[in-house]
Amino acid sequence: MGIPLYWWLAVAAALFCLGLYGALSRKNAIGVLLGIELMLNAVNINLVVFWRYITPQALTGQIFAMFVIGIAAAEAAAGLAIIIAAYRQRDTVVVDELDMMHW
Amino acid sequence: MLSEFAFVGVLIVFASLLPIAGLGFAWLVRPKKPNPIKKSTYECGLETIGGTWVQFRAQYYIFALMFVVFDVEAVFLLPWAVAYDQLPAYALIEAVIFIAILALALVYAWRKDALRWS
Amino acid sequence: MGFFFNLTPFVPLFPLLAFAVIILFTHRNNRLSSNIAIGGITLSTVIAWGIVAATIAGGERTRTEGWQLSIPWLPAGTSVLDIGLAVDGLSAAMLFMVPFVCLMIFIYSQGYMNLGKANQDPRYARFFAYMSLFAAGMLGLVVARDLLFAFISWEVMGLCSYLLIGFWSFRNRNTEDHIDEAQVDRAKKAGLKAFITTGIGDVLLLAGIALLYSYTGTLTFRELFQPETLAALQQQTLLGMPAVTVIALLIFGGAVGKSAQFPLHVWLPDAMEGPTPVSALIHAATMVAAGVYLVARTMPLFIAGFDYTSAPALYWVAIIGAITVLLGATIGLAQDDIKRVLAYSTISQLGYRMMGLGLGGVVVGIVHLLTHAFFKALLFLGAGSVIHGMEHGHHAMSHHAPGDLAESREDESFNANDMKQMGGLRHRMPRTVWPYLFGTLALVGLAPFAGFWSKDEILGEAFVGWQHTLAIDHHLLVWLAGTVGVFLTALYMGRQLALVFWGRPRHQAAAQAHESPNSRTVPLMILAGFALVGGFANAPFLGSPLHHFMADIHQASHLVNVAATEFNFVVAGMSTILAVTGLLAGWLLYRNYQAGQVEPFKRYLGPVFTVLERKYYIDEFYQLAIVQPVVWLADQVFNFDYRWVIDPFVNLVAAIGRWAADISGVFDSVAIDTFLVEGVARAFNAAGRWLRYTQTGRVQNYLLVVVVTVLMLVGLYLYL
Amino acid sequence: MLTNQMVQILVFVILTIMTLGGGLGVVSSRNLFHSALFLVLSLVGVVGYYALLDAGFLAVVQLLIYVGAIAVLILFAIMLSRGLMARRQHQRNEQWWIAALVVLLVFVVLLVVLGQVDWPVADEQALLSPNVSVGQLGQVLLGPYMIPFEVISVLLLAALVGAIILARET
Repeated sequence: MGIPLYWWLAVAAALFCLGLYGALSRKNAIGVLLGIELMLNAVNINLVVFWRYITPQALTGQIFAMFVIGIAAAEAAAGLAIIIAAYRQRDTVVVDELDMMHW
Repeated sequence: MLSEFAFVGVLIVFASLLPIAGLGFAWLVRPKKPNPIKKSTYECGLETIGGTWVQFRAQYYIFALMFVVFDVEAVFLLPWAVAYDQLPAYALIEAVIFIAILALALVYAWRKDALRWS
Repeated sequence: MGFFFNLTPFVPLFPLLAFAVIILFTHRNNRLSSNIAIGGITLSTVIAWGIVAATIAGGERTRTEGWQLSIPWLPAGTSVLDIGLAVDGLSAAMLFMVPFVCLMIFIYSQGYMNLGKANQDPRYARFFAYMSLFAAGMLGLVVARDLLFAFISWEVMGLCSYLLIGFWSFRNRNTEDHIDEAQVDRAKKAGLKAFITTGIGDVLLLAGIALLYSYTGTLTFRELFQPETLAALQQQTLLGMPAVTVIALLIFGGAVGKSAQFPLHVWLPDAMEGPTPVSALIHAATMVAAGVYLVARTMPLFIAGFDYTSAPALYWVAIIGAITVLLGATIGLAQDDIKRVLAYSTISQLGYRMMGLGLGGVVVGIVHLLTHAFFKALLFLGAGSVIHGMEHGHHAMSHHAPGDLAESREDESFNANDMKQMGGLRHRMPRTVWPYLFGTLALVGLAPFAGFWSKDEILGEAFVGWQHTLAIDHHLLVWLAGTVGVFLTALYMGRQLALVFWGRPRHQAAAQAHESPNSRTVPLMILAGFALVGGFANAPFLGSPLHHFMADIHQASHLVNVAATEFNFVVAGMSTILAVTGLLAGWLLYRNYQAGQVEPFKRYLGPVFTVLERKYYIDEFYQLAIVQPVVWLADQVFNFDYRWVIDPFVNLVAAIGRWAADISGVFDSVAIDTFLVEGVARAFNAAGRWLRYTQTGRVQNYLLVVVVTVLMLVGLYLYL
Repeated sequence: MLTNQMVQILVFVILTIMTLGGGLGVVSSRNLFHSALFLVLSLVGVVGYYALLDAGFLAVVQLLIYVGAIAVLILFAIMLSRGLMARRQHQRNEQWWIAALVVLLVFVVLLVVLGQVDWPVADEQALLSPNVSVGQLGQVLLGPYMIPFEVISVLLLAALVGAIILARET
């Protein structure tokens, strides 16, 4: 393999941090969800990279990545439904205003 | 391995370059004399009403949701279908259970009239 | 006939029910209440006489073993205290007298308490309730199978005596305008005096019962009087004496209280403060008879192992009896109150009974109790009749006063009980005087009246006993005391008759007194009949029937001399001569007594008379020797408690405590409340106020915290 | 002539520019709709990664599900919430700068930590031939991973039911 493992990990880390930043800083709930999708992809990259570089004979990494993608789909579906419901109820998707647990 | 995807990469490059080249050429040769009628959305004369960013109906979302679910189902069933002749008999039962559970989802959506296009 | 035995529980139960019904339901209806009381005692009388008849018919076995009923009552540890009823010859003899005399007194009371008249007693119904309870107590004692039930009945009587003697402490002065505050006060004190004085005896009795139970484990008379039980009791030693003697003396202590023997006799004369029927009831049928009956009932305990020096229980009974005979009779000489004379007479006659018992003669004691009950009830009811007559006379006098005695109209010194204000009443009250005379003759003991037989039996027994030994022992003592007592009795009764019924009226009330109605005179006449013939029940020439009837009961213990006393002409003749002499002397001396004169006894006896008049200063002595020291001690205790030590100490402790509490309170409010409690609360409140800003409700804040925390954990993991 | 390795690196760099650039666009775009489009770009870059990592099936799955389905879902959701796209409002909340600092710190820490770890990389021989067919995946998926496979279906059922309940206009 021509590309060092570290590069992959660094890229995945960068993507994860971008997603994390999005989840932490976006005002819009859907924006937060987008950040989470990025983080999930970063994780998936890691899973596949570790499969490719460390245990190429075992399929665990790819299977896990598949499950993650499936779960991400369910998460996106449910999360977006929640956001839509919250928007209907409160007329906003600004996370700061969705503070029903507020003191 | 990479060479197998090289064709895809070349295709993507060409598929991207062709419209860019066409649009760029048109951009170079077009006259630049805008007027209100020319800038209207529909030059046939119909006035647009309201903003362009209209709100979609939630039903679209439901359809997209159904699509996502069955997309995932298809993705998970594909390995099973490919490996079907190498798999033991019980794998069929597993797959049937898998399909049956998601069929339940379909039945539920149906019962809730989520599939009706109104 | 035997089925009457099964009705025995109803004998005390009917008066008890009458009491309950009157108190609970009918006390607003006076006539109904008194009728219920009379009905209750009538039913009791009927059943009791049925029982008596059944006992007579049942023969010797019934009289000795009788009839028994036992009810488990109190579980006491491993054993169960039973209470029960029993009837034997002794009970039957009492059952003949007690309910009947009570019935007579009840009937008399209905008139005496002025039923349906304007001056009817305001607590009329209550009076009959108490009387019923009193009768129930006495009847319960008579049919008691064991000391426990006997003691319960005994105490019921004690309560009733208190309630009835003090009955007029609540007297309504609006209706009884001549009753002054002092009399109300005397009634209160008399009730208390009776209760406390007899209570002293009751404590001794209770101690005796407790001792008996601890030694034998039973209180049933029959089991107690088994020869082996008595023998076992003799073996035990207590206070240097056989236990049985100590127990007997303790029981006798109870009897001394109830039967007004010296030195606890002081309550009985004061008991005159109660209504006259109460006096009759106490003196004849119930209270004072109870003590005598109890001693007779427990006689085997007295006789067991009798000895002058080591086990002198019986001896003491005789001595106390002798002292009481002389004491009562001599004081009786100097009293002016008609009822007080009778009261001291009762004390004296009670002494006779105790003397009889002290000779081991159950029968003679009880026979005298029975005869005395009839004629003393008769005398008291007669006295009540006289007093009522006097009060009526006083009433009439103040309403339409004749001229020459008008100055005494507002006479504050009028006392309806004072014999010295009476005189010549035989003309005013012709139907009272004859029964009264019968009663007097019976009391004095002239043949053929009841008292003659019963009294001479005692004297005869003593004389015969003395003849056997010719020693200076209690037989001689009893005979001498009894014989002197006969003379004294005759003397004071002669004085009383002369003062009340002979001579001329010494007060206008006496001059205007009039006869009591039939409701009072008929019971008098019935009782007079008994006073006349009652003695024949045990007359020696008829074979002493009562003697056999009762003596059988203690045959089982083989301790009592069951031989009937022979009629002794020496004794009888001597006492008859003395009685006639005394009666005549009293009558002659007082026949022409005038108001304001120094009375004859006082002329002849001088200072001795004063001593007698003041009742040997016994009350004063008690006042000085017991009451005042007790009061002084109580004062000192009070002072110790309230003024000097306890209370000041308590107050000091309290002050210290309060001071400490103040400090503590300040500490509490400042240090604890403000700093600790409120401080903690404030701290948490402030912390909460500040920390709540961390609870923004914003997911992203939380997520940031999570990230930072994970970062810190990673840092910890890597560099520590 | 370009060696195989140089081509790989070149493709990697291009894909990295796509992925990270797309990611940056996702988190920094003021328009949410544009953010979603940037996400698609980033996800396509990831598809390239999978291809580069010889995980062809995963690349297809990523394309189908993420780009084809989830991104569309997100776009629909964005368009459902009226007016969100039109307003060029601030898309950052007030804690964005703290978040930026922290995330930067996380990134540095990750780089340092990942650099320090001695990764047990497989030997050259094994790395050269990671022949994984879809059939093999199917065998594993319905063999050892049978239970998660079925559970995924239950999860999807639950997500669908919940989403329908939440999103349906009442």
